[in-house]
Amino acid sequence: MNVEEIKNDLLKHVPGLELTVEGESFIVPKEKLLEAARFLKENEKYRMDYLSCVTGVDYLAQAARLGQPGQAAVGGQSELASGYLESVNHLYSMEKKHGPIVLKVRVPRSDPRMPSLVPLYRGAEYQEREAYDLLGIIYEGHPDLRRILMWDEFEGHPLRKDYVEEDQDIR
Amino acid sequence: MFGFGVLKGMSVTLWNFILSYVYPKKGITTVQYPEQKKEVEERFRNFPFLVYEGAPDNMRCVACDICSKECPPKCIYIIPEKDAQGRVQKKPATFDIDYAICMNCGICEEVCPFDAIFMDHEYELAEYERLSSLLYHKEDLLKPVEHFAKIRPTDYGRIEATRAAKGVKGRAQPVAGAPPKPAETQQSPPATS
Amino acid sequence: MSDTAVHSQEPQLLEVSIGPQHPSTHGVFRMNVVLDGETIVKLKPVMGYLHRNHEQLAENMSYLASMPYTDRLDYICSMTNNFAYAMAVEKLAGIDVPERAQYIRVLMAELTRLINHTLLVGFLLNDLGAFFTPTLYAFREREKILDFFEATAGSRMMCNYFRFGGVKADLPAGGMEQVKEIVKNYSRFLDEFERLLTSNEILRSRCQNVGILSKELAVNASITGPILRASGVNYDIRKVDKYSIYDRFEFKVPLGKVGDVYDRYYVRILEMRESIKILQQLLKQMPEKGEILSAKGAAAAKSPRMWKPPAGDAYGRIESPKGELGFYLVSDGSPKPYRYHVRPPSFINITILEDMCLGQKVADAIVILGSVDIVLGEVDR
Amino acid sequence: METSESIFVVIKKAILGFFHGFLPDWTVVIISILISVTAIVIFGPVTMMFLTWLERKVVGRIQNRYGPNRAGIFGLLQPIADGVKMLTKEDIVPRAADKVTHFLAPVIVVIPALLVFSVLPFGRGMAAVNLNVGLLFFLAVSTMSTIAIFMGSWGSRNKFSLLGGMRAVAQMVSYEIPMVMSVVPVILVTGSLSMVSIVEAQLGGKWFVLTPWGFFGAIVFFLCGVAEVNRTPFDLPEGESEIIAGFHTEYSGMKFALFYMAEFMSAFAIAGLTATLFFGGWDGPLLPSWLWFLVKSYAMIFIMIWFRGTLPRFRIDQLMGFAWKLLLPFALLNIFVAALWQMLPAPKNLIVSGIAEAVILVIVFFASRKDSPKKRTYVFAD
Repeated sequence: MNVEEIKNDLLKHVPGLELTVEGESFIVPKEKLLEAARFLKENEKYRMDYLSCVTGVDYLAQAARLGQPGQAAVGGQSELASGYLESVNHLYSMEKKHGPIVLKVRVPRSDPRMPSLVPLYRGAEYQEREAYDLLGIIYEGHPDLRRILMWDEFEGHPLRKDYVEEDQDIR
Repeated sequence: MFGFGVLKGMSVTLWNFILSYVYPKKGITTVQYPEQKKEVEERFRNFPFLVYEGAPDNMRCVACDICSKECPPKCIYIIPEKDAQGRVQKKPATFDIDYAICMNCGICEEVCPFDAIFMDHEYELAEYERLSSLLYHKEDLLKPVEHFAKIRPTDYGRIEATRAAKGVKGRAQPVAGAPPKPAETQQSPPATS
Repeated sequence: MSDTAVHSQEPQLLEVSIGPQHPSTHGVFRMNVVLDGETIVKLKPVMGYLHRNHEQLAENMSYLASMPYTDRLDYICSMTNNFAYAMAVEKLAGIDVPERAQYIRVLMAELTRLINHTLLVGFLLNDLGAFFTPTLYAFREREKILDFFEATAGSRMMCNYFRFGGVKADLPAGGMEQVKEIVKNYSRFLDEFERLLTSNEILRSRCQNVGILSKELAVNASITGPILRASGVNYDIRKVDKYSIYDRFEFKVPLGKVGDVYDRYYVRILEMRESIKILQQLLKQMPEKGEILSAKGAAAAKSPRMWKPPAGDAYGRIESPKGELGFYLVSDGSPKPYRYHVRPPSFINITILEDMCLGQKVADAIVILGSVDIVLGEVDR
Repeated sequence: METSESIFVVIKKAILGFFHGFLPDWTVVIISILISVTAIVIFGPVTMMFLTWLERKVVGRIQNRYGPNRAGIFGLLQPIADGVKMLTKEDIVPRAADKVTHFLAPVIVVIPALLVFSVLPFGRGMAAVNLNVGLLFFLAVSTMSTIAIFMGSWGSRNKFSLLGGMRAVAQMVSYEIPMVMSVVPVILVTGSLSMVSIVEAQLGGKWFVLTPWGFFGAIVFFLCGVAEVNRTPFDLPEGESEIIAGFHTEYSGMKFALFYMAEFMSAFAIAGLTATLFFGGWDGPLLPSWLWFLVKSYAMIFIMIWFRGTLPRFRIDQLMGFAWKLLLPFALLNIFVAALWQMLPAPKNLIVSGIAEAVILVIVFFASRKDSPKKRTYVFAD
């Protein structure tokens, strides 16, 4: 199960998928995330039935300067040039005991909406809530998207790279 | 039948009950703390201290600030000493550790290139004041190298061997010339007072 | 209760907030429970009371400086937390681990598994209403392992022992004898523990067929660890990934059939017995002498602020006693991780708490929560 | 021997004789009553204090530790230290609580716990009142604490208290029935409700516990008693791992101490009653009678503490099932066995009732098989 093989299968079975491969991970457009994940979950060959880790990463524009692997994709999607939020999903298979397949989705920081994986994987429920809480990624289709670790009245998303701590000036 | 499992469990507790009277060595596991104390292991680490050789003046620390920067919770605060001309000396004027923040990770000890800071065995540090009493200054932190040799003989032997191999003897000797004298004069007033 | 409620024919629901100050929520966890009599009709977990933004702290300091902080995630199993983090960083930077260090790592990880499972069984019995006896027996045995940790790592709970590319220090003189003694006596203790608990009818009737978690839901909800295996899914990362040197040991993965609290309890007991088997083999195989920190790792440990792993990302995961503990790291080539994410097992394992508790009694909800095995340091981070 | 046997009786007689010299007869009667009352009022709390110490000590030893050992020798002054702490603690009343009920509950709960001591025969001629319906009085009065517990739980206006109170009422009412039923054989055999005559029927080592019906009756009665006084494994009303402290969640300081006191005094009363009904009360060789009574009672207490040190708690439905499905049928059938024992001549009755008891055990065993937990097997995968 190598990267090339997965790429070919994904392109074959998910029509209209624009796929970028970066190292071991696949960057899919947000519209096709659910489809790609469903294919990987239900296909007999992959059976990626276990969503291990869901998280987000905040790439500011200048972060790309430091030789970020994300640079290549930014060139393709112009709205991501001024920084983007990335959701990283690690899929494994409990049935076939293989993995991981890493699906990444990139959305602009100004409009961080992407589909939720909860309809496919219950396990994403709290992790997506956490990513929403700390990074501000809005997962559409999540049944209960509320803050989970911070209190409800909290403003801002602490893991964003431009988040300013309230007491930053105090040493 | 309902009850045999319960009786089996009760036999275990009864056994422990009896054992605690007839063979307390095995049957009692608690330590009567203030009177008895469990010996700490040699590698036990709790709160850092500074090492000096001979006199407290002759400390190994050169105020390089590495430990302060590596310290994960940032509880070390160092200001190097300056001589009359305002040149930075290889000696801390202020060396504070906030024990209230320190989390005993021991990273300061690992990163120190001058073997000047080590983790202590001290663990009875109850204080009434949270902020002021647990802020340890240089004077409170300084302990002779013999103390280190006493609490951690193995580490002491190893470190002294590497130091000898490197040819370091005590604190890095100040360059001959002007610097030592102002440093001494500066140090003397607190010593006499 | 208002007067209208008293006279209405509707079933009267009682809304109770269990926690955050409650004796058996294992920390500051809160469950908002709606009760019909004593039966649970709704349960919403609330967490975050212990949140300290561990991830952001880690993103603002060197890689090594996060190591002591990982101790504080799941404060019962600091060794396995260190293990997972070290694995992730080694994957990121491509550091090899010397042979003897691998053995020491597995030794520590399996001892930690013993600690965690023993303690969990003790706490579970506390939740069931036993007056601390199993807990204190568990503590009694745990002390012996903690003594060994203290002798080796310098600290009993917050070990901070693993380094990238090895471990901090070799076993102390007499350390091997200490472990051999622990391993020799542990199965005897487990026998005693089981005599006290396993056949107890109250425990059985309290635990059997309570909080059943189906295989399908368990897989779908990303449940890992003993809970997953109690539901009958054969998935143990030690077997699947064969990380470190786990492929050198003979051990089995115990699986439950029903997936209730009792299975979760007993699978843990069986796992402890398997851990003892691993430890016995390990003590035989372990090389007498050897490097414990690779050269690359030593450089990272000596001046953490200067050490820069190459840019890229890595996900390292291990089978921690509570489930899959993973660290997702993104490096931008600077000495600080660009992104540092923990995949905490106990946080994700409580996703299905409500599904397991619905229709059960209040007392069962406590027991189910206890059997899921959460540590709030890890849930809230 | 003789003096130690009746030392308390002699002391009382001496005091009464002293007053008889110069006071009219009716005052002497009042003084006689007062002496008994004082003795019980002192005995109750002192027992409770000693029991708290004993429980902590025994549970401590079970758990491989010393238990209290700082205050005084063997920590014997620990209860006094606790008492001082309790007395000086702030008395907190929730703002929304029903103040009167909240205040009255701990006061009322102590009364039945003290009253039941009046009918217990502590030794030969040492029952404060030899009521001819002593047993009935005991059972009736001890039930009253249910009301106080429910008052406390309702008056606190706390949901956990309410749950605890509901549990307490359900549990205490249910366990009352098998408890009374398990006592019926004793009444049947002795033909008396008076505690003193029940003990007298067992004099000379003919303890009821040594008969087939008495053995099982004692077990049923003791288990019901443990449930009546809310002790492990039946301590649901105050199950601390589920509902914090149950009915006394909102009580602090001395009010809490009163609940605590009532619980321990009732525990002792139940232990004493078990000893009286089935273990021959104060009957026994060599030692003075009151000492025998105490030894037997404390043996019962030890079993209670031992339970506490070992067992987890039942769930509410299992608790009810245990009472209604297991204990009650068992107690009812036990009456039948006791009747057999009473009707048949001496050597035959032991065999017949023994067989009857064995048959009942088998029936109950098979009947409860469906409910009882099963052994499980586990798969070991590679």
